Amino acid sequence: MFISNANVTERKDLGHNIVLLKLFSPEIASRINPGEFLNIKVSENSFPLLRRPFSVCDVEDESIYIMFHIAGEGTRLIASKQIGGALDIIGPLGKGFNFDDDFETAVFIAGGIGAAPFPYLKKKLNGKRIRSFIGGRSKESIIEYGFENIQIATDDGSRGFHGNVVQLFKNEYPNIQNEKIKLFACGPTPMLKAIQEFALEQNINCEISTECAMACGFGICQGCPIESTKNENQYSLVCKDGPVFNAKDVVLK
Amino acid sequence: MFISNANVTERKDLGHNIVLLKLFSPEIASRINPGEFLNIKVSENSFPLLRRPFSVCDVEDESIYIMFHIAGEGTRLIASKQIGGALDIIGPLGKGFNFDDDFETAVFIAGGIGAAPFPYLKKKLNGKRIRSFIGGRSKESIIEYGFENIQIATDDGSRGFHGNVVQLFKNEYPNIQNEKIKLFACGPTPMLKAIQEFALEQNINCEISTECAMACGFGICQGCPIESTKNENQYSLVCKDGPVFNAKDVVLK
Amino acid sequence: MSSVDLSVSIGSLKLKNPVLLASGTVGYGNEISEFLDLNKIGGIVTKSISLKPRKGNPPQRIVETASGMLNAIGLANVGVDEFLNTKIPFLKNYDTNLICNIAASSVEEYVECTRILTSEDAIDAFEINVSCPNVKDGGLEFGNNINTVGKITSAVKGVTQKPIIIKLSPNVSRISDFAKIVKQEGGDAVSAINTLVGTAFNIRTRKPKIFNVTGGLSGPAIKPVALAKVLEIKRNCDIPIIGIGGIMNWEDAAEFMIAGAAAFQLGTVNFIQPNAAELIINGLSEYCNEMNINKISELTGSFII
Amino acid sequence: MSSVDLSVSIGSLKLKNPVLLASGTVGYGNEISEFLDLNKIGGIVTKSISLKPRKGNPPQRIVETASGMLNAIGLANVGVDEFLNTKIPFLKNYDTNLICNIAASSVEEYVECTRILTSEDAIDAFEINVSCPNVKDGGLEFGNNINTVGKITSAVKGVTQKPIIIKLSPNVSRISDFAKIVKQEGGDAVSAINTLVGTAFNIRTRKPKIFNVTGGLSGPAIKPVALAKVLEIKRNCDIPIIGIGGIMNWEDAAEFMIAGAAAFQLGTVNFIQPNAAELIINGLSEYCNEMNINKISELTGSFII
Ligand SMILES: Cc1cc2nc3c(=O)[nH]c(=O)nc-3n(C[C@H](O)[C@H](O)[C@H](O)COP(=O)(O)OP(=O)(O)OC[C@H]3O[C@@H](n4cnc5c(N)ncnc54)[C@H](O)[C@@H]3O)c2cc1C
Ligand SMILES: Cc1cc2nc3c(=O)[nH]c(=O)nc-3n(C[C@H](O)[C@H](O)[C@H](O)COP(=O)(O)OP(=O)(O)OC[C@H]3O[C@@H](n4cnc5c(N)ncnc54)[C@H](O)[C@@H]3O)c2cc1C
Ligand SMILES: Cc1cc2nc3c(=O)[nH]c(=O)nc-3n(C[C@H](O)[C@H](O)[C@H](O)COP(=O)(O)O)c2cc1C
Ligand SMILES: Cc1cc2nc3c(=O)[nH]c(=O)nc-3n(C[C@H](O)[C@H](O)[C@H](O)COP(=O)(O)O)c2cc1C
Ligand code: FES
Ligand code: FES
Repeated sequence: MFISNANVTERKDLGHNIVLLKLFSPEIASRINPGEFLNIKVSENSFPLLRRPFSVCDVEDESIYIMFHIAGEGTRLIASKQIGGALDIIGPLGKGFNFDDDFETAVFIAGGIGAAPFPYLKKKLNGKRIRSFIGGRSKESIIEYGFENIQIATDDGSRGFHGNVVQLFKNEYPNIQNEKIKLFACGPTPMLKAIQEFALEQNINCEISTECAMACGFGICQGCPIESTKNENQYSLVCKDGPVFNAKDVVLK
Repeated sequence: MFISNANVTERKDLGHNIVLLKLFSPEIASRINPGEFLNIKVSENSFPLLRRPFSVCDVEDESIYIMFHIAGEGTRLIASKQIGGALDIIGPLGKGFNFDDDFETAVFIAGGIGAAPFPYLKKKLNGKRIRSFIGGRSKESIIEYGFENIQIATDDGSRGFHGNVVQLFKNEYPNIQNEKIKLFACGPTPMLKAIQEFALEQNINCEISTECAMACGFGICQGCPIESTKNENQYSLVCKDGPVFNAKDVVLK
Repeated sequence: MSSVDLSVSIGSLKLKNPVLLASGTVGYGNEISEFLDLNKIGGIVTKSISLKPRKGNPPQRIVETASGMLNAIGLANVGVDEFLNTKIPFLKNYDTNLICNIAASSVEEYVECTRILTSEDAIDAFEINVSCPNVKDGGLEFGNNINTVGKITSAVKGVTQKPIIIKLSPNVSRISDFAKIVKQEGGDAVSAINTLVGTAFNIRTRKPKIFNVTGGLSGPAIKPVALAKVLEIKRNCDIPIIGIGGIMNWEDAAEFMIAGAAAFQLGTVNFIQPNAAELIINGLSEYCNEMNINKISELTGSFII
Repeated sequence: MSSVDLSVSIGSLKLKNPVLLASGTVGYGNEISEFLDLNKIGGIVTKSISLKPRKGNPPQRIVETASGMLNAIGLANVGVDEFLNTKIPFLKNYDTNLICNIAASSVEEYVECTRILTSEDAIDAFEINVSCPNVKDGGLEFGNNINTVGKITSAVKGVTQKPIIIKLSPNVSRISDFAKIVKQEGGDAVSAINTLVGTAFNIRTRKPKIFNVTGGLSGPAIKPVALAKVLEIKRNCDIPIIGIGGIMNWEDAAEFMIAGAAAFQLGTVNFIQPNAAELIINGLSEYCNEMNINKISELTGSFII
């Protein structure tokens, strides 16, 4: 874990309030893994007080990328950073995706800004077959950046499958279940819950990247508990034991 | 009094952390007088919480100027405004200089950023003779912008008279006391106190622009009391009864 | 947009909407009327009035803190007589409720102030500021002593028919015990909260930044504390609550109503956004529409725990 | 730069400098040691330990507020046994003072915890967290009852020779009365303050934002209140004070020492700037140099009022 004063070297507006920033941080770039995250100070004063967590979206040489949705004051402040400006970031944080196990096809399931961690995961999976299922409220909330082999679902039917992305995946599952698949899911909790349920039922190897409110991001505040199936007397911590968990290991609420 | 969303249309760096901003605000520009002030919201969130007061530095058509020194977080945030950005300002506020009375020579006495209100005052005095005495800690803190007929004093002697600006004025006073003069002073309180003392002693017509911590800037918080010589049972308010007072009317501490 | 019924009641006091301007943060209404149409708001609470005029504390009276401010104005005010003669006439021009806030340094002074002011028809209710030093009790605040708060309540109730609102101090262990005594002694409502005691030092001079050494903390910094106090009263005592503390926008105001406030007051925000009251009224109407709330009073205490 | 003597004493406890890390904001030290050399700080106060492990509250446990945060962790901790077996060995690696913070739900439990832990040599002192619900008293906090605080102090003093620091709750009218009882019952120091009670609601769901309904407010928002509490204790009681509340930088720390603190603790800032302790030590040394202060302890209570 490092505190890194990272320069913004590139910014891309992906439209619909989604921003991609490239940050120069050799210490972090050389150590971070897909699914791990950064905790970013958004202001030089005490408002907003807390850092904001973001998945690493991609890594290129000595730089890392974050992709984020402007949700409130914190992300608005980060989005206002100009090239040449610096961000105070802490990373690498948490436990990311485990992609060493035995599978042929990686199935990405992303809801909304849950798309963020996949470009880097895809890069690290070199060689494996990838199938991407991307969901969003409407066609505007579909982020295709860095995916491949894409199928799309929108709640309002404005693009692709009319319905949610888990339903779309369930529909397609019969066609791919003979491939040795592993699911990687990131998105809103109800989506994760649905995919978790299906994966456990069908006995599919599945990892989910969870989210919750955080104060510290590295295990000192106990602010980010998640019910563990392995030890009912103790919560796991999203920031330290996660954010990525095997679907078997946690209870989503 | 107006709440005006004023666009920044010009900015000039006067060096040594002094910034000049031109703000488009027809409502305020058409009504404000020299010595009156504006109260500016520096951030869109609650930190810093309070507005920051600034003298009107100049007026040009539908625009007003402010000149300020980057002193802390609030002024740093205002200084970071780019052209095209907007500032939420309230004005015109307070009572400014009275220059209708009978005098031939306006003597400006400015300490440090106390230079701010003089460009506009000078403009309004058209025709009158002006003598400017400008003081600062060192040559870097001398702001000549918008003055004329200048004499300079620096505490460290790096430029002009070696000593404070009030001393310089006192030295020069014998040469100009036969002119019908009125003093206009703005600067740190110790300077104002010194000039007030001299003016009362010599019976010179003198106005001072005072400063103090403010919450509202328009008379509702009672946060800005100043001892009045006219009514010992009640404080005057710097924001409403001032910031400019006749030297006879207030007690400086 | 369907129209929402914004009116609320604080006991027998009917307000056209729940937005009040807090004592000490709008003087006697004249300056802020340049920014805000006073006809549109539920009411205005005057700067604390005492029997005799008070000069207040020497400067420095205020200092900014993180998302808040400290003030030690020292109850500077014009006194009962000048209030009646020069301030009331202005306030009479507006169609809004007038709540007169009273400060005193003895129970007798509270009673005397109320007795004099109650005959003024323009005054609709009294808010009693008990966060004042009790001269008879060595300067300890009335507001921290439960018996004294009870005594003040019954004593002022004895000299007026108008609603009595006791403005509670937050600097106590269990504020709901104070609300209970107010109710028991016949008080009509409580306001919560007044400012928290705080201080700040200049680390170069080692002197307090404000002349009075300590001051009252207000603004967004105290909102979570104020909300918890409102909630505590609501859960423990059946008395109308006026919520105060750090409200900056309509979302904050809605939070206070959900936590239990029948109405609320805007304080520090008036210094920063003097037209906040109108923005908040509009924001709350839209929110009620969106949430299918027909009467804003349904929001009061509607928390789901 | 001439060297400043940064060491301070809290009764018989000697610290190499006045910077402590606050309970519950650094766990048991291991994670933060990646950012901060624990050998450089005055000491570390552990997360509150209870006799048995506690799971703590379900999420959501924290929410951000204006310049502050609310937490309701629910005293999640590993319990005395695991603390001794797995946490102490790590902490022994460092040359810094170890203060063990104890939480309990009865006086007997405080005593039992202290009794067990006192035999561990690595522990230099105890900090007693009295902001815990008293199960025998219907869940009201120990910290709000002056007699109970006195009882806890004398009871734990009875089972250990090590310094006892009572961590006071700020949610009381006169915190100095609590400091007095601590002194009277033989306590060695007080820590002030623990968090202020606060809450926040989601205005769409109308549910509290944190599962536990209320939480503890910390961070810069509470600094003025914490400073006023430290000052109040200093002016009314002769007992060493450890100042806590909203310290973000060395300037804040200096303010606490001037107001009366012999040492101070960093809480919320650790989440945001985990190396803050070192920055603050450096800042304070420079400040002392500039101000011609040879021993930092001269700052304590050096206010000019
Ligand atoms: C491990 C982790 C990785 C994340 N990765 C990304 C990412 O790659 N890209 C991205 O855009 N976002 C990501 N997020 C979410 C991101 O941290 C929040 O959107 C951000 O903190 C919002 O800050 P804000 O100040 O703009 O909004 P706020 O004003 O704080 O909140 C705006 C809205 O967002 C909600 N919100 C705030 N924080 C969170 C949170 N932690 N989880 C869910 N909802 C929240 C609030 O309830 C509110 O409704 C991640 C969160 C976590 C915990
Ligand atoms: C009526 C009036 C007119 C003013 N006109 C101008 C002007 O034209 N140009 C200009 O540069 N400044 C002017 N000032 C001062 C200006 O308001 C402060 O410099 C500014 O508020 C500092 O804000 P900050 O957040 O940058 O600094 P802060 O972080 O708030 O403070 C930084 C330092 O400045 C000091 N300071 C803060 N506010 C004041 C104040 N009101 N008076 C004196 N010292 C203060 C603080 O004590 C601190 O030492 C004026 C003040 C008043 C009351
Ligand atoms: C400058 C100032 C002066 C105040 N004067 C009074 C007063 O005279 N009487 C009173 O009851 N409350 C007074 N208050 C307290 C406010 O009415 C209110 O209770 C408090 O500020 C909290 O609300 P806020 O956070 O919205 O400001 C004052 C507050 C401020 C900031
Ligand atoms: C997440 C969190 C957990 C805390 N846990 C404890 C605890 O277990 N025991 C305790 O005595 N204080 C606890 N505290 C209180 C802090 O030690 C400290 O008193 C308080 O946060 C004020 O300091 P700050 O403003 O610097 O954070 C906790 C604070 C936070 C923010
Ligand atoms: S966010 Fe602090 S422990 Fe997880
Ligand atoms: S600053 Fe509020 S009355 Fe002057």
